[in-house]
Amino acid sequence: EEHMAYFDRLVQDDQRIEPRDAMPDAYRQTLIRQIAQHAHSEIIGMQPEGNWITRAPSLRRKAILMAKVQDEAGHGLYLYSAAETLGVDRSELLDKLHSGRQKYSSIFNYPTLTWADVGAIGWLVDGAAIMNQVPLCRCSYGPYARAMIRVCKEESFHQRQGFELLWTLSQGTDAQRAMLQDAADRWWWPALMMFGPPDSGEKAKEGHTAQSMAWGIKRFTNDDLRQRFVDMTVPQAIKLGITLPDPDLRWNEERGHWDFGEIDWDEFWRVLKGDGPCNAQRIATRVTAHEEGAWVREAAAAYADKQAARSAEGAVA
Amino acid sequence: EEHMAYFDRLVQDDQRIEPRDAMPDAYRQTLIRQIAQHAHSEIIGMQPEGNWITRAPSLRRKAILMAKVQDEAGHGLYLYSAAETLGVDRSELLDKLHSGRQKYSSIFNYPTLTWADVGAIGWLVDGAAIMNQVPLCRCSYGPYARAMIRVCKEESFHQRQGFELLWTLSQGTDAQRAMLQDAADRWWWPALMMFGPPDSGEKAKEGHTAQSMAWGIKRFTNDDLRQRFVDMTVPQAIKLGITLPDPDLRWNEERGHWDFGEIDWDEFWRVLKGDGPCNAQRIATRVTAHEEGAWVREAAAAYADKQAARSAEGAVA
Amino acid sequence: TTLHVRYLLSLGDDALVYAQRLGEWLTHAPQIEEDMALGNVGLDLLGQARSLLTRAGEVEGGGRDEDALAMLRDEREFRNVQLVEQPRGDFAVEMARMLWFASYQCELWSQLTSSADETLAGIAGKAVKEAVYHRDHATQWVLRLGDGTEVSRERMQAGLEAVHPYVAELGEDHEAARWAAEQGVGVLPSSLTDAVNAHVSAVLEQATLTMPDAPRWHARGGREGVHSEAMGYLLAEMQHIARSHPGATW
Amino acid sequence: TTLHVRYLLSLGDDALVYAQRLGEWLTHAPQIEEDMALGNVGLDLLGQARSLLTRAGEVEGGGRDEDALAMLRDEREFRNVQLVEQPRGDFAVEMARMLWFASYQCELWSQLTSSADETLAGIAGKAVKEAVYHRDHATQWVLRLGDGTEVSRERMQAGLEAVHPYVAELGEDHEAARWAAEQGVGVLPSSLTDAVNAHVSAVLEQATLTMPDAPRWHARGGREGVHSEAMGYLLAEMQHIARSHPGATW
Repeated sequence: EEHMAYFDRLVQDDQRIEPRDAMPDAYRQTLIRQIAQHAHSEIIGMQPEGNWITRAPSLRRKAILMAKVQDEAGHGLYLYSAAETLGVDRSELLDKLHSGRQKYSSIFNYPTLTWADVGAIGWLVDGAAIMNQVPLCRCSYGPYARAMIRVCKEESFHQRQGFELLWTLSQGTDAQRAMLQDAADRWWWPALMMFGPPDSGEKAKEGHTAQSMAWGIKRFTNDDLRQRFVDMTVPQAIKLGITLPDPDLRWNEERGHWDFGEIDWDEFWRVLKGDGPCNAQRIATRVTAHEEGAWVREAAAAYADKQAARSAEGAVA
Repeated sequence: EEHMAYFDRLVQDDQRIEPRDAMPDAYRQTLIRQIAQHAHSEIIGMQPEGNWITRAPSLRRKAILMAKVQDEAGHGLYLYSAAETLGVDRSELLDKLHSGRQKYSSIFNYPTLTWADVGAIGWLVDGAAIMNQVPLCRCSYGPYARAMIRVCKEESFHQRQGFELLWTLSQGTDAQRAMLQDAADRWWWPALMMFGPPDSGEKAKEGHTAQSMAWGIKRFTNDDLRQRFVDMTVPQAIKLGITLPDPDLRWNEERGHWDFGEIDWDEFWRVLKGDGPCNAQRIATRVTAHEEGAWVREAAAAYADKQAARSAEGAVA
Repeated sequence: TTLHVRYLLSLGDDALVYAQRLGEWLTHAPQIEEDMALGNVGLDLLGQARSLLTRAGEVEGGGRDEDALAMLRDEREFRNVQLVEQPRGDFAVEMARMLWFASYQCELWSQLTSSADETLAGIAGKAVKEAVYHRDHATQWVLRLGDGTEVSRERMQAGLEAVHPYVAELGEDHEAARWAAEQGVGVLPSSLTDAVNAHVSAVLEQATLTMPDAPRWHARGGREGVHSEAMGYLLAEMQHIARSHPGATW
Repeated sequence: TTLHVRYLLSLGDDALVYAQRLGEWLTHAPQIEEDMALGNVGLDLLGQARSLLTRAGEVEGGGRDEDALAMLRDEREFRNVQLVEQPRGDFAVEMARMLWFASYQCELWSQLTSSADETLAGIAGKAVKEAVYHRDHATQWVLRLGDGTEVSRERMQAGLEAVHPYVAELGEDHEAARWAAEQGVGVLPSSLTDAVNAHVSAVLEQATLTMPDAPRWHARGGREGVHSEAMGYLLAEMQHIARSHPGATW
């Protein structure tokens, strides 16, 4: 009781909850699920971009891309560590990913078809991710908030690199400009779906948004964040000299925002439930790497045990 | 005794020995070894060229190459069948290939590095093979002689296609002409080695040549065949506008033949004994295909047994 | 690109890309006879592809020949179904793919022998005989593997499951096909589906195999140039030499 | 190409091609930490390659930059050893390759810090620290795998056997290296071999592994552009997009 009062006060005062603090079980479970899903998204998100490492058209771009994919592995690791402070462990979370009991961002179920997709992921997908994640830097759970600060810093760097890649294409040959336009056409709507289904207006009572906001995990509704993203991104598209695949996209002077068209939520649910172009492939690649690596992890554990036994012997002797 | 007299008479009269005829065991073993080695060469020889099927630079050339590699599989099959008339079976011979107890032509232990190598194999390797094989169409063993007639017909077609491929390169860009010259530089000497070590003059008493000639298996010495090959090929090289990598190559008016330089027999023996660039790879590829296909062959056998049992039942009922 | 050209490309790219995958089998088949047989099927498809791409170039009228279309188009311009571009699996997966693809081609080509595009009708007349042979070859193997050993039955069933999510795309009425069907040039893919399924079902039954359940996901988009991630690697290999020597003749 | 350029290309191509192979590991490593570590080694090598190819282009004086050299050269112009171009094996094979290659690079770069080519000396100064880290990483894993479980010891030993025929080529005194050593620009590869072998032997002993016997066959010819058949496929993948857009900037 007393503990919970302390928790409520911390949340109310916008202070951080730390691992040693008592917290409601539902809060803990919500965070575990959210942080794990976030970590999984980093790990699975390595695949669509990793697909282009061996084919990057210049060595500079190859280096940037390798570094980016590597950063994502790093983000995954911080986030699994943050989740571990809540009393789960990484291998348990990976098992849930591998068996489909925990999800990752559905955006990574789309294939990367051209080099421009690498840029589009940086620009749109990382752009949307940052929009979602910046508020999480002030999340009520301390380890998650701190992980997010580091992640956001690197992701905004990636986002700028993605834009710069596309900018170079926009200044290039006809084929390069066509590639750019095509990538924007394919990634725009999935990027808008990244903010999740509507949760404001009439929809405000459905879903987890209200509870997450009360707990200081979530700060803005999905719809608010989506609008911010559109407002930030449309001028960048104009700068790139491309169109976005939405006939209803127009500046609304009155609202001071960009209006945009209806999102195809059927597609969103379809892909989320497994009927996306790459769902099966992404999990299969991940599971194969994990299973093929089992003997390596076992060897490392056995070696560590031997070493520990040896130094214990040494200490005794 | 009587049987052997019949055998000797057939050989002497340049008639064909047929499978039902008695023959000396050494004759049988020599033929098995030679025909098996020849069959293995067809099968292993599919690999260096097969390496270019997926990368052929035009669809016409891709079709020609696929057809050629397929023909080689066919040649392998005729030759294994010819060997089987001598009382061995194919799976036994394949085992010997896979375990290194029987050899294949050492030329296939060199890698195909460029598209021009596909042409060079047709021109030089098939050219040398034909030179070796045409006399075998009159070999004393009937089934082998008949297989050779068919093989030679197709190989001379391949040889012309190889030359035509190179001719196209010779009329092409600088890069294509350089590719052509490079392929000739790498394949010339290995092609000359295909006729085997010297077996005329002082060397006439070593090796199997004398016995094989007495049996009507071999008609010309290695050295004779090699000279014929050089005499046929040098003018073709001139037509292609390339040089051959032999400073001693020159027309000898007196002999009426092309003189050529010393062959590096150390290299020949080295590659034959396993120290060639692709020996291990060729056998590994072959063994992997065979092992990965075991369950398929077993299924086909099981199905055939079931079908036979069913029709036997049907016949009884 | 007009819809006529796009229709021809959809047919030609199916054949070309599957020929490319079959070409990978040579020297890797389970027995030498099968190196020859898979090579044969690949060669037939390559022949179809060459005629179809040549015809597409003629209709397009821009001077592109079969090689320009095969070697110099980018991934997003290829209009084949994703079935044919999938990486080579084991022999059971290949026979499952071939059974479905050849069954589809049998129905397709037999309809197209009366195409209003006479060149296409001519191609179909030759191709239908080839497709019947391919279907028969795959049928024989599905029977042997399905009704062979326990191991082979399991692998054959797994092969069917692996291929099944890619099958429905063959029956998709994409824009170019709808146009072609209206013009009497082509045929609606969906109109072939029942006959294809009937043949495959009959084979599976005889082979003591089970038709896979409707897949959770199925491939789509190939006809609009949206491919799986395997496609880029296939094209890299297929086009590298040709792209490395711009303007050269081979 | 002058011998100076050829020497720089031999160093740069080793780094580039190995970086390319290591790039294939990302998303396939046995644990996420290892995705990062292999990515790191790959990135270091890619950085070395970029500097070395840029320098080679400068010395050549024909206006070729790192990308022209990486993306537009044909197979026969690449001068890397065959060790680095071999297809990705299992993790033990990779650690065996990395142990030998990084041990070689440690000796190489520490010598080249005093190269008469000052740009090369500068590259070496940075690279030697990287190579020490790579060698250490591989060493740690060879110890863990060698002295880990029975399975891992067997696989590690098999990895060493698989890689061993490609090792001797690192110590081959090819023409460009002989020239470079005479000029004080480079170092004779054979002069590094003892130190490389000493390090590797010490690691293997501690890891309870056995140094493979002298191989029946060993790779040769990479420095003269004679590669194994795996190289063409690696280049097809690496160069395809760049080759598909002649003259484009990325």
